Amino acid sequence: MIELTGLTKRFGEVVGVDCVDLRVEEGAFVTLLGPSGCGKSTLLRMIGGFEEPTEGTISIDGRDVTDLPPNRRPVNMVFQDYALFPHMSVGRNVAYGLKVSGMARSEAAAEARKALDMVGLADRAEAMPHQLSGGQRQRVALARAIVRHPKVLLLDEPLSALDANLREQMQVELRRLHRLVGLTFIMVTHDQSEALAMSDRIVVMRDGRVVQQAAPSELYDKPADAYVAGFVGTTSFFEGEMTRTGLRAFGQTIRAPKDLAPHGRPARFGYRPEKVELRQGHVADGLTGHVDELLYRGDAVRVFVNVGDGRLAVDLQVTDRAATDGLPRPDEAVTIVIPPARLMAFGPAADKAA
Amino acid sequence: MSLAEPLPEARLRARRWTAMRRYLVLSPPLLWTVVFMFVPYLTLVVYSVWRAEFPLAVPDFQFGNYVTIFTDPQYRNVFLRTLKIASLVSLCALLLAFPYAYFLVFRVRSPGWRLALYMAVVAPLWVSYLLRAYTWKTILGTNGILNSFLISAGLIDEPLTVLLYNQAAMVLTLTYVFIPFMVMPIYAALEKIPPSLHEASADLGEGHLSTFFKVTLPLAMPGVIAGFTMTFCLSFGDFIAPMLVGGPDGQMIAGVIATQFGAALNWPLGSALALTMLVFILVLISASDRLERVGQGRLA
Amino acid sequence: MTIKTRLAGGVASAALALGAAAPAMAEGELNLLTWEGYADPSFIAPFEEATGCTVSATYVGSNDDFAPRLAAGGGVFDLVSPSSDSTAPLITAGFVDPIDTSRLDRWDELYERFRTSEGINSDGQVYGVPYAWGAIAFMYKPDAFETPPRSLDALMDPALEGKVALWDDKSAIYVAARMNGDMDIYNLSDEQIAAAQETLGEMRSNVRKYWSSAGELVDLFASGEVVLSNTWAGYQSALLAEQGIEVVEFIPEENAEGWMDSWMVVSGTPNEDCAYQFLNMAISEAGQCGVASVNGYSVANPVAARECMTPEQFEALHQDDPAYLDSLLLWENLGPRLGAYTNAWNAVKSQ
Amino acid sequence: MTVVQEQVDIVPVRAKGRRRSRNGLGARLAWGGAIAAILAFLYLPIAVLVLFSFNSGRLLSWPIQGFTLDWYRKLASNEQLIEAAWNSLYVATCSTALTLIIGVPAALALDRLSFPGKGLFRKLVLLPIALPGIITGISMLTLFRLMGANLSLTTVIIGHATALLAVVVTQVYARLQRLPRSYEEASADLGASGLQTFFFVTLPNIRTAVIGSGLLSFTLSFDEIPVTFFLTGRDNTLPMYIWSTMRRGLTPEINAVGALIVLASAVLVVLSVLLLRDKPGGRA
Repeated sequence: MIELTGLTKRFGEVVGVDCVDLRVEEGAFVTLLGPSGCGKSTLLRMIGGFEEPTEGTISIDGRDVTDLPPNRRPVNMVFQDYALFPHMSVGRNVAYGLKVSGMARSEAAAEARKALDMVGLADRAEAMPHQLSGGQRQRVALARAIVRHPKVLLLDEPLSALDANLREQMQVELRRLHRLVGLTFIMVTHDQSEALAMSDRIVVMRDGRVVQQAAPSELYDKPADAYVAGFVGTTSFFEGEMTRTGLRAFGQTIRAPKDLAPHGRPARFGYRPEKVELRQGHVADGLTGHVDELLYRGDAVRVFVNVGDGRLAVDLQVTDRAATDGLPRPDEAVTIVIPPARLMAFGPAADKAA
Repeated sequence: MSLAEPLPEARLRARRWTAMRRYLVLSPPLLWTVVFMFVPYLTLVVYSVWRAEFPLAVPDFQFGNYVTIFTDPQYRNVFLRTLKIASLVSLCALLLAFPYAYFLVFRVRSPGWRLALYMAVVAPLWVSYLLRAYTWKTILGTNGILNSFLISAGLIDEPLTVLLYNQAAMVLTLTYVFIPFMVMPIYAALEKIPPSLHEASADLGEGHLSTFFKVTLPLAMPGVIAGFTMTFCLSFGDFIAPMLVGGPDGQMIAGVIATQFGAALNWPLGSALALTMLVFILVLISASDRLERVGQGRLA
Repeated sequence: MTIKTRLAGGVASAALALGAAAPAMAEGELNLLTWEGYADPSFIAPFEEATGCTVSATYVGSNDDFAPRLAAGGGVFDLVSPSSDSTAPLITAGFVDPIDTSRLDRWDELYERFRTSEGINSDGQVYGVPYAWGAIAFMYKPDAFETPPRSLDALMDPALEGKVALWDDKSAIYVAARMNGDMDIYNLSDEQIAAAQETLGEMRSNVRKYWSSAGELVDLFASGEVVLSNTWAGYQSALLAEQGIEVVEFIPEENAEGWMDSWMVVSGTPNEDCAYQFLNMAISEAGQCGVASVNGYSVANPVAARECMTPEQFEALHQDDPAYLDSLLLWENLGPRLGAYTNAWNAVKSQ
Repeated sequence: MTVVQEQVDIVPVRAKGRRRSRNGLGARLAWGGAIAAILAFLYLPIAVLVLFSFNSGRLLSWPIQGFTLDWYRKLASNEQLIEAAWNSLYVATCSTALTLIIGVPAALALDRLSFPGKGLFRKLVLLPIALPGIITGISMLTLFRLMGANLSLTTVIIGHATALLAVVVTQVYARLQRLPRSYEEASADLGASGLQTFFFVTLPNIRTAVIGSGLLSFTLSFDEIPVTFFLTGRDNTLPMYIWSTMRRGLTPEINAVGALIVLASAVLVVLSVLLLRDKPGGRA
């Protein structure tokens, strides 16, 4: 188990990581998610020992490792650029961590082979890193990190250097490996779909602070604030006010849970575009407007609807050819029907959102 | 956790160890630099305000040596002459090096040839400086190789005596010796110019000459400045070529400094001269660095 | 010592950066700071063989080189051979040790006027062992002159543009002063020095090169660069004769300077025994006739000279006529005026 | 001040296929002539040096009188010269070792560490590149004089190491800047100590820069005069010996030494070009 307490990193005047408390359970796959510059990489590098915290402590399995150098922490890292040693063969790269800790050469080589086997590269042990493809290098980096059986594996944007197809394949691979070795994984990414797909738990960061930590589904369905809602998945925002009859927006009233937001005060609301219905013409208990634009995306179509002075989005699943024919046309009057359970509220309207 | 709270002993020790290892890497070069560079410059400063008194110098604090340097016309003469010669050397080297580097970058298409021609200019650096300077003495002498060749070819009847033991011979020799330092940075600068710029310029209907003056030359300026500065500094501080091929009007500032540390046995004056030279060169370098950076900004 | 052990030692010491890195010197290694010819193998090699002391030499081009080389730091040289006008500063500075003349077998044979000369005696102690003497004459190439030059005025002859060489030494001031008619060359006033400086400036278009070593002058003559110069009488002309180049030495109408060199022992030399063996050799037949035949200089021990010279040589070198030396302007210690002279000479070179 | 830094790094690798010159034969001939003239300027003196080392006469004038190996024979029996050559070898070896021992950590510190006074440290270390050797020479002379240290080959070695430190620092520093830090971090992450990381990961990756700057520093030290001039005691290095011989007159023997040095330099140049060609995989 990893425990971060009050972890803070300041670079001169700039605060990189701001008083972060975090617990990561053993065997979990945790993702630090956030846009670039949010402090997630700094946090990861502090856990790895590459940055010295200004304040706070890091402990692993109850042991304080805050001031230990990287080589004395039970933690290994997969670097963004993989950092494979260019002058060593794949086999020697993987065996490196064993060699420097004094393991006999033959034993280390055997261990390395086992690790390479685990990532499906047993036959490339003699190859030099520059002879490998991007995906293969990534696997070598993984093998090199897990061969030492660390308590925690840190992954710094491990998939960002790969192209789209390979990335999905490696997502599966990483999940499989996580199950196989049973280690704690902490991954850093700015790609929300990657985070949603892979993690047991996601920690969303912003400006050096943790905004929300939750399981992917919880995060998606109940984002803590507009920032999370905007960053994880797509959210269509609008402004409105809770009244006794429901949620009032654009001069129209729709049904909403009574306790969604404080009554009588303008607030920000939103919904996931794929979780609502779009009906033709005017329908009661919905927000009626006119179709503005359609974006075709193959598996779905995003429809933008002008409602009052706002603009809302709805995603329509395209299940077969016929459905394409039934799509609304620009300027057609339509109504967005939002199931009350799908409505999200984000505090006062003054709060600026992402 | 607030900073005021004392850290546990073990953590303090770990922190100290990390810091110590850092200083372990740093201390040998730092110590060396302080002892053998900083302190010597300091002793030079100290000597420069001391007073020369046989056998060497006595502690004193006065600026007499500097006053001498700036009032006695002999030092001004030497300084101006050194300035003149170093400028001429840099100019000559530039006039030779620029076309050469330009040719390598824009005219030679085979990488093999380019490497060979580049090495051809750099390689003489590996041959003894002294011998390269000395050879000119044997070539330029009254009955030297050039004169005897010209006579045997029937081009002249009497040996030319204007070839050796004068400032022209010094400029020639120093140009020869330091030209690689001019070619290297100019080559590097030209090398960095994207070919697309030339093509763009050609597409815009610019002729060769105007492309050269509007595109190539401005972009090569950082290299030219770096090379000019290097060549200038090297020839400015030379005291060997004047002794080998210079005539009675060949004394340069470094030669005067050497004399003060030698025959004249006036270390304080020599130190003051050396420091004056040091300051001049530092000013020159920082000015050239600034110019270079301005030039590089253009490519960005 | 083999290069291997040397390198090994060197690398180890390099790692330590400081400490005594240089390989230890063999006992009895004499390092001379002296004039060209004074460590000629013709008489040094037999000495090395006989005594086991090895000799190496660093050459000076001017008397002004001795004090600076000794001032730069100790432990380098064992013996030096300055001229008698330049010895006083070395003695006052403590750069040289008194000589124990009782260890010199043939001390008493040296010319008395040398033994008792001011240059090597101080506070009742002897600091130098007189070795050789001579004149700073002039020499010219006879085929370049219709009428042989007799006076220093030839240095200014417009026909000799770029054909004259001059010794890079304060001696140039002495020459110019004599040209100006100031014959008290060792006691020149500031005005006279300034006038000499001016004369040298006017002469400059005639000067091809200020020579700073015997060999350089020989080369300047041999390669036809110059036809007239001052010279260490006897030495360069002989070297040129060896190359088959004829030159004629002469004492100008304005007279010439005279000089006397003596060997001095550098303070704190670790090789004192070898140094005394060298001194004994220097004033014996080996050293005396050695320097006489290599350099063509007159020597300080007439007894030894008579033993080993032909009568002709003995006479040609004025060994029977030390009064000849009196006719020359024997170099004198300039004392506090030295700075004015060297500064003037440096100013000429800087012009 | 980019000069030395670029020296070894530049292996010209201009993109293939520049467009063919649009000028005619005339321009090509003019270019060819100009380049040939510059090359002649660069190499005629060296050719003269080598040619006249075989000249049977003493006089250095055209045409050469005849062929002889006498000067080489004389060289082989010139004990002082051989001693001086060994001294130079000793000095160059030690000072190169020192520049590497001091210079590589200095480059590491400049690239990887931050510490107070770093700016001044950088300026000081790099200064001797542009500074005339005479200033380095006399400033150290004044130091040794004040310390009362006797001048010897040791002081020469220290002087050379100081003057040439910048050569190693600039080249190694330039290489370090191109070396991703993640290599070292990965190594530490995998349990390697600082020294293990340096020897197993950092050093192999900056190897060519270290060897290259070492070679350069060796050559420059072997050839050094201004610093040696002021710092040497009773021992002569080869350039100092040649210098004093030269000052005492021209001798074809010097041409023979020169020819040998040219030969040795040629071997070194070829070696360095061959050795320093980056092998595939040298860069990630």
